Amino acid sequence: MTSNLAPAAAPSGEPHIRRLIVIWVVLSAIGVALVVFALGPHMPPWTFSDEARDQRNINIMLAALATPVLLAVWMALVYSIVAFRQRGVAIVDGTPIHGGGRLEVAWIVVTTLIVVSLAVAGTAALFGTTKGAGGGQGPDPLAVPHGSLPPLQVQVIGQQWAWTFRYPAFGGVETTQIAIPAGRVIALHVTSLDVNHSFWAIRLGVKADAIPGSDNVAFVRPRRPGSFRIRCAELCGLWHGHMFTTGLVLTPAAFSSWIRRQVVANAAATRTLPPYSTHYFPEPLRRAG
Amino acid sequence: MSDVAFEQHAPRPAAAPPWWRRLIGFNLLAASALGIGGWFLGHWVGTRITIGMDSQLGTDQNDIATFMGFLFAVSGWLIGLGFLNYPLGRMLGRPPSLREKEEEGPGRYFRLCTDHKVVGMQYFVTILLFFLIAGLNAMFIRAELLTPKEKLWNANQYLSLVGLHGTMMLMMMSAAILGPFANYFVPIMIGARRMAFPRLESLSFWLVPPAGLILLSAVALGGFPTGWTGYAPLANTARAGMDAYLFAFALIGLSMTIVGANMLATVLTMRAPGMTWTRLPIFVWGVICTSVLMVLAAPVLFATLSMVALDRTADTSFFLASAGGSPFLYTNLFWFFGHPEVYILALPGFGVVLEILPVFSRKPLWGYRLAVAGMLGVTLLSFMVWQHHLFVSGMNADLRPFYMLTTELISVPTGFIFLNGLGTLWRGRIRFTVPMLFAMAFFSNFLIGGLSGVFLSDVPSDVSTHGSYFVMAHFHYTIMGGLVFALFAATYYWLPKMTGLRFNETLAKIHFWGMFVFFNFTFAPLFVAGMLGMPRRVSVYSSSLQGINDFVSVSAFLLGLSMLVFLINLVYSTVFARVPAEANPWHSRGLEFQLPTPIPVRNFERTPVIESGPYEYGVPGAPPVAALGRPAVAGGGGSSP
Amino acid sequence: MSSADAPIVSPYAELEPPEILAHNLQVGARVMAAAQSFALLAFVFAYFYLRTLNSNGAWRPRHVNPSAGIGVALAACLVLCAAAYFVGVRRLGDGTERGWRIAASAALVFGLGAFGLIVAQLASIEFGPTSGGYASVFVGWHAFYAVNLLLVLVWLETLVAQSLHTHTQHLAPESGDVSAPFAVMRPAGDAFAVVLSVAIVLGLLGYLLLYVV
Amino acid sequence: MSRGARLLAVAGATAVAVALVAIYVADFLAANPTPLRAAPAPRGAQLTLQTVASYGHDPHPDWVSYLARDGSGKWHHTTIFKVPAHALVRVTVYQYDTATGLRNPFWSQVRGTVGNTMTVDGRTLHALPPDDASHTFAIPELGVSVPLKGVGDNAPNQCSVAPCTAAQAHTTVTFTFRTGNPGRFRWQCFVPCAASFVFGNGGPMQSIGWMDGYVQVV
Repeated sequence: MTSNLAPAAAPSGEPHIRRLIVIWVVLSAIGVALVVFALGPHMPPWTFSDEARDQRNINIMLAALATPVLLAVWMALVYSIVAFRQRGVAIVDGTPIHGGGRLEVAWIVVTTLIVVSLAVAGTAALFGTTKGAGGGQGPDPLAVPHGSLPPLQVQVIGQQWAWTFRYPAFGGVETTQIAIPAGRVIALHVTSLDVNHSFWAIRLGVKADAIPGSDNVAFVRPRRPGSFRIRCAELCGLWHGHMFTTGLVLTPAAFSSWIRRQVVANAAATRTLPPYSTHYFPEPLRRAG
Repeated sequence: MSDVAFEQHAPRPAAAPPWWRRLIGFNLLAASALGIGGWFLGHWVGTRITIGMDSQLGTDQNDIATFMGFLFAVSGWLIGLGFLNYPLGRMLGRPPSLREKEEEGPGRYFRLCTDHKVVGMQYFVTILLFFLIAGLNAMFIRAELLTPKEKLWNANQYLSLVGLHGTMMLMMMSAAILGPFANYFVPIMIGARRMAFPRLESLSFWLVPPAGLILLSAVALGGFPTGWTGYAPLANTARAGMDAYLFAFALIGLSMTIVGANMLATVLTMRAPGMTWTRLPIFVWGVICTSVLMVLAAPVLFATLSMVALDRTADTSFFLASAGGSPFLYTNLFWFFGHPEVYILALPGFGVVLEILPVFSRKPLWGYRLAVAGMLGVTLLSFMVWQHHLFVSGMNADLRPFYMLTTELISVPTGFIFLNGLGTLWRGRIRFTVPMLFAMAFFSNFLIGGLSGVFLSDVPSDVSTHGSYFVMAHFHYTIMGGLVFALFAATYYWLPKMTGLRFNETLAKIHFWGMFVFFNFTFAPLFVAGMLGMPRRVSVYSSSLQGINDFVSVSAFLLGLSMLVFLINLVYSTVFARVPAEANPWHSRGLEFQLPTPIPVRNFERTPVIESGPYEYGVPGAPPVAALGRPAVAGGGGSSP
Repeated sequence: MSSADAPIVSPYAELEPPEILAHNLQVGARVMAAAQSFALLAFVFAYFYLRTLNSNGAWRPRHVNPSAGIGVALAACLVLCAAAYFVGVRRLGDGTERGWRIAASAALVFGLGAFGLIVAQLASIEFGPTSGGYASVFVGWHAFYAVNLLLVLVWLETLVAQSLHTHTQHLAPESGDVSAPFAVMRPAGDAFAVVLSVAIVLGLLGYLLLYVV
Repeated sequence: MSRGARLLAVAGATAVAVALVAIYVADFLAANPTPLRAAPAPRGAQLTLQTVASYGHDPHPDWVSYLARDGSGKWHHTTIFKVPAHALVRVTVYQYDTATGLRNPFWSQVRGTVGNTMTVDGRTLHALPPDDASHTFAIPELGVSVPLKGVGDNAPNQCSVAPCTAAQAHTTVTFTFRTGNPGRFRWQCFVPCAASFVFGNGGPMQSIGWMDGYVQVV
């Protein structure tokens, strides 16, 4: 695209800069439009939950902002390569510019403004309606997201190498599968029984590390029924790659009947479980024999 | 020791000793023998002293014996190389001396040698070797990922591959540029005859081979499952291969601390007259910043790994939550080292490319002060961002905006480097030499790496990308796309000066284009894989991602082939073709290129007086960097202040 | 100093000029002191982190009480080591070789005493490292600090040995510049003072944290 | 050096490098226990296993381990089993190890077997007291999870060297599960049974060939 401009390399810098800016503005406009309108609707992690939607919006925003920056550097690089290339064996000196001055100041000001505004946007998303954008927040979350019902507490227990789930509101029943009702704020309390794991449900927009002895809370509000994939995202030993399962988002009515079935089916195990707690310090502590 | 000092300039005895006689002494041979013997002795001692110890019973895995074995092996290795002779002599009151260690002949490459140029070459070969081993492991990883289920290697072997690749790369790449090129060229660039602490310099190198070999020994000890991050408490429960990881990485931490201290002292004190801070080559600034990070971060790594080692051997509970410890302690300490480590990898790359761009643009470095400010800014900020690795770990939720801000702020000083690079190219006379191609590719790659880093620094975006292939692609773009491209730029730029031999340019260009194209083909799709939900370090993934992964694997193999091209070129150019290189093949103003090839042992015949900056290309009336007078000859006189 | 064209007579001519060596030592000592303090501060961080967290209530069970007597003796040894050394450095400045040698040797003895006390403490504690976070930090700190102290003392011993050597060196006729070694002695002593004082301050910090508060 | 000598040296170095890589691949990367095919049985296959408290042989004489029996009655130290697809797999486990107890008592319930039951020494059970469990046999991707009752701590004639014999103290657990499509599934034990390792989770618990393995449905 720029190759036809190369022969016009002028001794003064002005036409180069003007040309470069025009190319950049045109390409950036196209690029940003493509990112927002073509890529945006398909941008992971999609819109299955409020949290995923927040993350998707931030991803689109970052991609849209990154595009002009990427193009600016690439275009300047490509333009310089094409326009200022020295062919042949002759060693000719370039224009001795030492730099400094207004361009440096402008660059510093602009980049600082961009990154500070990014941090502000990210912070705003953290404190926005989802209160934490689906990430694990430790035992003291920023705030509880608003909902018509209080959050449904579900405990996620990582262990080598499986996920299990406990529902304190339903007699502390523990299951191998997770199901949650749509449209309600769920408080996931993530913990571990042995080493570090990380609970990652990409469609839900949730990632929270499971750390032994720690209660890591992540909020999520799924928007519609469906299923989601859970994977472990922190290396946890031999079967780390196999620590995946599928979870369900059900309508409230379907959830009620599902959890009732689970209570019955797991009754034998539930009787033996320790009382519900936000974290466990399981025996044997060390060097089991 | 002091008496042999006077014999240095005595003529060599006419009758050379028989060849086998020269193999006896403090050299690699003795070091290997004592190292291997030390392993067995240490293991035996460790087994003896642990008899009756509860903690080591019934595991078939005596961690104390393993550590003792490693400790004795490294001690034997260093004794065999003669590292104890001098300090012991000094402890007995012998005077300081440097005499016996700077010599000629190929034998010096295989023993303790205090010539910084020899250490540079030793580093280059060693780092290259371990780089190739680690790269081969990457090929095996990609071979497994051709299929979405475990097929070639089982889960344990796969994790060990991941750990070996990651740890080996991190260990070796930490010194990839500082080891070979800073050791070789920093003293020359600042007009010094040697480093501030030549013996420590040699020690910093000779710790690297045992570290690499000990890490490889993890294979014989069952591998280790933790990847390069070595997260506790998984590390507490892991098999004996973990001990190898801990010991090897700690050795590298030690080596890094020594390198950093040595470089700092050298640059601060040994600069030639007239070498003001604003005339310092930008590469040296990169080395200074890296050294600061090394000196402050690597000891924390050493202490952290010691804690894990204590947990594994002495049954402490630093990282066991049920026994009063905390896994967060590990993650915080590790990333306090780990994030500066990232810049330990990146900053020398900045230095190299900014050093090379002016030479092949025939222009002064654009915004020298800005570049220095950028590197210093990165250095400072890099200690304040580590918790962005823990955004979703359950850290204090209120801290996240602060670390989000600091992390994003670090892109401001990093951005300076881009402005410097582009400003230097602008209206230059750009020559497409191989080093220049690598340097320009650095900018393209590192740009993508940096911009993807912004996603990871933003908490909401990090929730979906943390721990995924997105992160993996991100840091390969910064480390491989950044550091390794800079490493090859430096190799093509400086190796002709170091060896006195030219590279075959056709093969070099094939290497570059293969590497550039297939590097991008390999890692760009992995951003997508990560975004779509593929976690790191798994050998089982969704079958819908197989297309992406197969494409990536094939590209990775071709990327590996491009490395083979480099290797072939290296062997061909240095063993077979042996075309001599000119003293200044690039018409560079750099002080190192004003010296004859090969560079004499004492570098400069007399201390140079620096009269101008190194990048004054096209500046009317700019004098040469230094007036060197008549060509220096080897073995010329002592110091003149 | 020999000029570029003069024949080499002294082993010291192979080294950099004394002022550069001195400067090297100063910078190197400060850098190594920084590295040393970062390594030890990792344990201080562990102390505060685990103490604040008190995971599972297991920071410090009741029976975890190291011997306070050894602790006091250890702190005293460290203080005396530093004090003796600083007296010695003063003498070095005066040029009083004898005073320096005595004081530096005393510092060495006190340092070795501190090392011995650490070993005695580790051998005599009645709790194991398994007894919670405090016990872990206690064992870890003492082991790590002991090794660090030993390396520092190796340097001190070298200085003492070197100062004994310089005395004999005055008698050596073959060196063109006999004052060179002692010219190096003074900056070496000053440089080591930095490393030693950082090590002692950290040792006292460890004493405060592990025995007092 | 002459050109030929240089060529020879480079060729030699290359050969050494290739040989080292080949050893690395063969002896480490591709090293696996030999897969064992389950004995054919009506409507499926019969898999006979035993667990032993300490294997008793190199490389890890003190490690706890599973063993498997082939059709001829010989015991093999392997944890990779081949079973037919779309079939009933009847598993018999001779349990020679004592109880350790489950970390997560949830796994004390039998899941994923036919009827969600198992038999322990002939008695049909749905669950086990969590503290009685010595190991579990779990294939999470097939939903199978069976706790295995340990022998009493004071039982006479305990086995300490594999393979254990019928005369030694043991419990016998049987259960049946149904396989689906072909594939390779991991199986593991959920009891922290690795003696002397922190949390009981190290060593054999993280090693294929001991307490972990694959079920290959073919």
